[in-house]
Amino acid sequence: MNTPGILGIYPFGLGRENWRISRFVYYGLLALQHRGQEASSIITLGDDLHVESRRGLVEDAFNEKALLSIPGFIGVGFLSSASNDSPIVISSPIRLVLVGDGMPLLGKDRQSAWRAFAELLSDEISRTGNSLKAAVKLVEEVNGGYSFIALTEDQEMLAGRDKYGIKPLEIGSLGFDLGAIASETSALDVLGMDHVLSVGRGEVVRFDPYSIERMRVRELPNPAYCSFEYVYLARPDSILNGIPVYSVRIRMGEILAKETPATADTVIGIPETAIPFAIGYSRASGINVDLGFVTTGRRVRTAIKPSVFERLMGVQLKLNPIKSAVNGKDIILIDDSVVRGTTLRNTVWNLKRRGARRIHVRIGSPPLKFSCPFGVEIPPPDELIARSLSEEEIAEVVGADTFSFLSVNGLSQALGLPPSNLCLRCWLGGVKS
Amino acid sequence: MNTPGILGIYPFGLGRENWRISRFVYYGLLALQHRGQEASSIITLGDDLHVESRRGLVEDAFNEKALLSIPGFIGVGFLSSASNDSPIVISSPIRLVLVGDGMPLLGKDRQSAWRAFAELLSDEISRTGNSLKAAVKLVEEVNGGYSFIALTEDQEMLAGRDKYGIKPLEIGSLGFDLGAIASETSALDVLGMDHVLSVGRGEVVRFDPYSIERMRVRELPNPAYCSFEYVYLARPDSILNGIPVYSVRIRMGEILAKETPATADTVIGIPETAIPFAIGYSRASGINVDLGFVTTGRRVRTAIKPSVFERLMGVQLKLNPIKSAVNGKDIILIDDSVVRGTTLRNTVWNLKRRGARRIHVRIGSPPLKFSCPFGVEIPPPDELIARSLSEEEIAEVVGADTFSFLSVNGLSQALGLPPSNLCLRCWLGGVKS
Amino acid sequence: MKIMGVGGGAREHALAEAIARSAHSPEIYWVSELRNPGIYKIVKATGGEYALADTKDAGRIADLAVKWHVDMVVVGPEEPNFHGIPDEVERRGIPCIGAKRSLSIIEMSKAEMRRLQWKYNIPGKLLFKTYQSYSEALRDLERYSETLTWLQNVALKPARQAGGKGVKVVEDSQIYLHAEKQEFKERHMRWLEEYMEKYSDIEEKILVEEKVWGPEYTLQCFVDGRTVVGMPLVQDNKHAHEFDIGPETGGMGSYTGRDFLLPFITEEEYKRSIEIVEAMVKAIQDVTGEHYHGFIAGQMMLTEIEGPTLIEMYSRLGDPEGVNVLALLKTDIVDIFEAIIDERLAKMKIEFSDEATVVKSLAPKGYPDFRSLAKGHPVYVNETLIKEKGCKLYWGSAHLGLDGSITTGGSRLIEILAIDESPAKASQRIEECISLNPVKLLDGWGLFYRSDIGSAEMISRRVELAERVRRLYKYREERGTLGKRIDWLPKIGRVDPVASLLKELSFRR
Amino acid sequence: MKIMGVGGGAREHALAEAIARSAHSPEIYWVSELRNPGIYKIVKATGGEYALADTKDAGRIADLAVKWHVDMVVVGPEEPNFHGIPDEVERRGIPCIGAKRSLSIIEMSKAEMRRLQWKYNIPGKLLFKTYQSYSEALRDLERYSETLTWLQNVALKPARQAGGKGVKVVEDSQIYLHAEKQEFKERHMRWLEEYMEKYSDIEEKILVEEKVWGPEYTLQCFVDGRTVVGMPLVQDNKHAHEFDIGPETGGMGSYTGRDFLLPFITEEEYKRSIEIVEAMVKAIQDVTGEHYHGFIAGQMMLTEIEGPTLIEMYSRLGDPEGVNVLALLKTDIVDIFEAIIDERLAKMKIEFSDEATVVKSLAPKGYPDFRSLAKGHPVYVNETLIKEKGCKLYWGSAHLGLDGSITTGGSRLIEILAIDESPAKASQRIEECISLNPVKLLDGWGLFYRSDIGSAEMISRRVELAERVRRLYKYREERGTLGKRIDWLPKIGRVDPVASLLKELSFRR
Repeated sequence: MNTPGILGIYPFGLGRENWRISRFVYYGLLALQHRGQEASSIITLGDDLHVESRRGLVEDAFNEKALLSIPGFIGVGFLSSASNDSPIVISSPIRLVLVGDGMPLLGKDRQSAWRAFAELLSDEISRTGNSLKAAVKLVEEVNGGYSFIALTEDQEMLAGRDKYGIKPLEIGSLGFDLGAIASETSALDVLGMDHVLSVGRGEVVRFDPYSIERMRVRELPNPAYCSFEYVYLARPDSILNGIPVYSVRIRMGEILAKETPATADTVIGIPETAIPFAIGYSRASGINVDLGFVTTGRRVRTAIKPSVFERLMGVQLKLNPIKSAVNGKDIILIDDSVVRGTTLRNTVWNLKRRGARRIHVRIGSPPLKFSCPFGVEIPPPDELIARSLSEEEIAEVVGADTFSFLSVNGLSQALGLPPSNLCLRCWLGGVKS
Repeated sequence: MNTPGILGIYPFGLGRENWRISRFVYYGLLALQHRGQEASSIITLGDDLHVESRRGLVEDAFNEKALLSIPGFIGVGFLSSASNDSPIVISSPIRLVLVGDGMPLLGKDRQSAWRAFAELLSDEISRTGNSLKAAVKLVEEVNGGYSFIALTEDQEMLAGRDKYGIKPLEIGSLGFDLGAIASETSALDVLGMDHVLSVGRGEVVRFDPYSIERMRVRELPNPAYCSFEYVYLARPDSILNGIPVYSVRIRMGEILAKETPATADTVIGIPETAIPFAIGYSRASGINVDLGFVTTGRRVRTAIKPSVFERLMGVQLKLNPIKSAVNGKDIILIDDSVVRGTTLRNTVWNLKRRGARRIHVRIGSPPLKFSCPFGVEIPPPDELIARSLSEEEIAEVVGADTFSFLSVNGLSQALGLPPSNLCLRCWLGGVKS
Repeated sequence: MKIMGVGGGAREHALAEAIARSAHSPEIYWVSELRNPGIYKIVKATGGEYALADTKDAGRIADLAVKWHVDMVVVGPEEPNFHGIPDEVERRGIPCIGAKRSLSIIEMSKAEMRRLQWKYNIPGKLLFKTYQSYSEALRDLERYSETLTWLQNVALKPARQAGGKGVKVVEDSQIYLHAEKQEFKERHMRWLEEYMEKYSDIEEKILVEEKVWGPEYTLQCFVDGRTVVGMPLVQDNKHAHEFDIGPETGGMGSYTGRDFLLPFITEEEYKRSIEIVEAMVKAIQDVTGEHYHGFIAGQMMLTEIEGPTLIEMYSRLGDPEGVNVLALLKTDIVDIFEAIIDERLAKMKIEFSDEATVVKSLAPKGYPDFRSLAKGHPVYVNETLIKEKGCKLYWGSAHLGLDGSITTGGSRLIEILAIDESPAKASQRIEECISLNPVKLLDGWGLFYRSDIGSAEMISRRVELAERVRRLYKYREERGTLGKRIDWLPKIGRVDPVASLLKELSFRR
Repeated sequence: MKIMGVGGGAREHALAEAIARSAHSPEIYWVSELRNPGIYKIVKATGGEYALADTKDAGRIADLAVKWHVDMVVVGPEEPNFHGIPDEVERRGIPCIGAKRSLSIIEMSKAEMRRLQWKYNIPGKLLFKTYQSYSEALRDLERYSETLTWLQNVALKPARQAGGKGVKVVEDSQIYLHAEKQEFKERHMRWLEEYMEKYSDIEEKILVEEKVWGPEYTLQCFVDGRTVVGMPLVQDNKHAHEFDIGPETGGMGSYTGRDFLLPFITEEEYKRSIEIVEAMVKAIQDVTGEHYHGFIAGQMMLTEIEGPTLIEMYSRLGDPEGVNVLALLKTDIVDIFEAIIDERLAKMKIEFSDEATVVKSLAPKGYPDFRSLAKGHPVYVNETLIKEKGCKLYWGSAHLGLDGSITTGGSRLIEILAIDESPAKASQRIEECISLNPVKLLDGWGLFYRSDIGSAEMISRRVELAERVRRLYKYREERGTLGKRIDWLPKIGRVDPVASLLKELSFRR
């Protein structure tokens, strides 16, 4: 599932050119690594623009020490789970480089849509001479679910979000020196920054050497925050749109326990995402929570691996069951979502092999049935098990005793927002455009 | 803390030479990675002996795909947290390669002690012509806390443990083809092997192309299983000496709650080791458990990093607090052990910064006061905070409300073994030799 | 009364001993390929004769029976059955304890056995596929994730019973080791195809069966064509080495518990197991129109899918399992044979003494997969010592030369039996015996055996395993999903592999 | 009555306005370095005079006071205090509202201020160290983990008040970014050393202070040498840009709440804060033997270590904080000045209207760190529009030319004030005003200001922050560990940084 991570860091004031920013970008990207593991880019701007795009995990793609030699005091970072994904570089009329999460509805695929967006931005800046107004105009006119960071030849950094606020974007500050924009607050935390606020929906924030300005589109529709961010995409320590992801996941677990209770000896979450769901379920049901699995090797986000093979590999290395936690027990097994069901079946089988008795599978989100129009790469419908099978049938296939999803109402309740303020397209299909 | 991981894989029967074993060793080592992150070695034996020793994490040191080209069907693996650590290769009278965990009391440092051991083994095999008897004789005569795997020029694999069974060693099997020996069962699990039994204390197991034989020293003292394995060293999914590590850690948490109760809103374990302790504490106290931290980047075991700088770095990347889990709460913060207290202070401070109220620190092990005679590299006594300060003073230094260790009795109770069957030297000092 | 036995292993040694115990005091005649020192002694003691011959040569064997005027023939191993020795002997008018050729197909062709089971819908089935060539099999196995789930974890077997050789279980569930496993599977299937070339009596070469896990046990029975009488359960241990490591052998040792059961098998499971064997006997008789006279055995496993599950069938006693049960048999075996011949087993009371037994095999290094290394070594045995230690010795693959010297035949050389109140005690007794080195190869070549068989440790591990499996199949039972397998494949949807298999089988018919 | 003011910023504009409001209807005279258009207008309206002069030149200023026969002098900014303007004016027999040189040391030397506080053990202290050179400071800061913990997270300041410039806060707690932070610290300290060369009135160049976190607020007071009278609390916003990002400025805007308090400061905290300021006044008077006449302010922070904590002191009103309080002041300021001069403040009732105020500064781009860029731009202002929108304008760093044109001076150009029932409403009013572009630079150069100051969002963030901090210091209070810092260093053992500091200070004396 492609939900890139984007990051921009901008120094101000006396000695701003003294900052070596490359490793700030590196560590910020590390904290967004869960958003993309196939391509990573570090862009720095000082006397010159440096765009370093590499394949693979940030830690593999970049040598943390060698980064010290990349000059530049303004930095932008980008991560994607598509290995051919890279920042968009436009050379005229206005030279700029742009990274984006989600997708403006300007083309068939992310890459071409973002290229079109960046070209429009360059043209519009050239036409109006005001990059802030130009960017706001684009946000006003271009539909989609997206956020972006662009760096222009004039050392201006523009960061903006679509009108509905579908994709997240958060602002941070460090001391008297640095400002930053990132997909998630986890990046700000890891950089030791204070989280300040979210970029508003339909808002563009501009950093230039002497000021920060922000401007919003005139007519704001209701927000439609991506609910999948809270279910799976975001890191649990992140706070998006003022809503802490961890608390939402705890509540999802609690609501799940109320909606579909089960009798069991222990509640186990599939690492890492579903552990807070399990804690929530445990709290609401009074059933013990256990750590059920240990991860081997690198932490790899399995749902965003490109091939089935790699995905399975990730899951298997990720999920070695702790025998003494499951042997002889009735288990409530919680996962964040179900795509093909392959990994879930594998997991259920593994638990039974280690002595688990009954396994009640609970999913912390509604059935995933539709593709995402904004580039979150959900497999085609005929590969979505929830699209073709009922809960009872899925239980049978994965070998579970019972199987239930969270309701859409439960999801909305956990988020503390009405369904009308959420993007629910992957569960319910295209409602708004 | 240097507690190497060792692993041996041995194929039997028809087509045994068809196995390409290198990647089995690689994945087995991945599951022992927590035992050593500075040096890794993959040894394969087929027509020739290949010894590949590299620095760093297994995943960095070896290219998983390139390993396919290393021939050999018998494999041995080794991991250490000392970057200069490597397998011992003896060329005469009997050519052999040996890897060891812990330390035989034959020299000042691990490397020289193991070299002496390997030389004695080579001599003794040459003298007696029987490698099994030779190894048993050594185990009988050489004191220490150790386990080892040796591969001889005759394609014999010897695996043995000291008389007290201080360091662990476990046996596994795969289908009709492979047998294996590993420091922990986690490696067997990840290789898809069935865990069979522990190598007995004072026992040597020999694999040769046509048989497996085992032999034990004649006079067996009481066991003295390393208690630190259960507190910190071993992976929670491992079962050592028939005792599941996870259950022990849960019980430690439960006993801790009984020994030193506290009033709080939530129990948080410092990842990854202390999470089961926290679950146990939560169960016994009825206080909610929360996930308190999210890890950034690679999972790195911080206590085994060589320098203070690297250790702190690891801790910081490991411990980003989840604000919504701690803000406004009284917290019971649990860690497995305390060495210098630096990282704990940093963590307490971070939690307070994110809004934590009272913080009661509980440690799942007794005060760490002494060095390990068997090579577990615990810092010198004047760097051990528990050696110089009382619990009240530590609380003050780390900024905690209260601070308590687990008692030695509690530890023994959690393990289900009397103190006389445990090695407790790091907590109590040298009792037996 | 004259009884002739066929076959020269430890099982046959035990058979000869049991016959010799009979109140009928039969003269015992024997034919085998090597001169088994133990059987030879018994034969000689009863005044019978011992001949060496190809036991697959039905004419030659029948000739001997005729020549010796024997009253009945007892076949020990499977190959004589496959080659119609019982058929030919009976054609010559001599009653035979042994499955006829057409009946023994349930052992000879693992594929036929399984097809029969599916056709008659007999419980304890496994999914399977057969292939005539390795390349054909490969097509199915190399598509990792697009193929049916069960094909990821399989047992690769020769489609025909081939001396217990060539079975590999490949659990390809660690996808990161898939390359190695795949390569290993390929190589093994290529080997299987070649290896099977020497058997001209079957078209299918390779059997791929779904891999299951659980504790194994053998249920051996007497059959008279009408009634199936079960004996005490035995657990055989197929792995060559300690800790259940290493290649599949004919069996490195076995043990019995008390009350016909094993410590990890319940009475209900025994009952289900015997129902399976009965149903299989009925089915094969139904298909062939023949009456089954002799021994039959189900090599069973408790599986999560169906509980008692048939892994393979023997058209004979197991080896070493036969040694365990014959040692406990209290009823006169010759009476039983006569009842089988007369098809009146139903009326007979067959008794076993209620004690535990353990048998351990000693084999020359090289067994099972490198037999040429294991063959031809001179053997020294201190039988007195073994007896003193309360154990009994059964000769296996050994040849008694005319000069009185004994050499190894390449397979399991000797089996040592002990009887006691528990397997652990019996095992311990054998350990004490073996620690005194009563058996040696005089040229210094090594022997190996498994010290763990029957030990308390082993049994508690089996019990634990059985509990895990029982939990799962009981649970299926409760939900009515015993034997059910449901798959869902992206792009394809819901798949029922059982239905697919049945369709394929009916299409084949 | 004639009153002369010194200084030319928005704070002085507000002072002039307050004086002009007086019932005494004073003639107002003024002296500053640039001709402030707002003050100029007021001066002219009262029939006074306006002179341009170096406000650090005590002789020149006193001469003007004498020349104009003024009845009192009121000093606005700090530098005239540092340079002894009040001393000289009073020497000439004219009463002055302004801290004398020796008293203003508590603002001028941040190190002296802190030493005084430690010496008199006044609450709200921070650990600190001073250095005469950057290389000396470096020695302490480069040893990451072997040094005292507090030295990892520090504020680096010029040891002397230097126009609000040169403060950097470096929290070096992400060890993986230590290289960058260390390099940045080094460069900044080198810069500090150079920058401080121009101040000859102080030996110490660099102050390293422990970094604290929490919400900041300013407590401004009138002082008459006997009594300290607190005004409503104001929160200033030092960061140049939106979201509290960017370099430290003199203040980009400020707001007051109701009832003298801020939404995130309790009455008890107010009380403690004023006790701190009183104690500081007492201490400096004690040390100098002088009486403090004028304004004093504590720039405070609520910290986890001690709750209300002194960050710096002002020997004057804050700017823009002065604008907020003067706008609310109901009592005649000239009466207050007279009471200060007569040292009878204790008997006076000083009243402020209970409304919220917000002030926002507009500055030319380039401010604060690149002032040459910010200077010399022609200014257009639509004052009518501002008034229509219910706001008030105060001129800051601007020069009124003889031709009536106005140019920027390089610092904050204009401050806009709104008064309403809550800061959020006042802030919103200013937003509406500014969205109509009432202020422009005629050459197209940009102005910037902070839209977030006083907004509901900002205030709720401050409240949340204050709650977190309050929880921690209250907890220390409960345990009796307010202000306590304990460290433990491997190989060294337990260290009390407070005791070390006290030892160092007494050693110094």
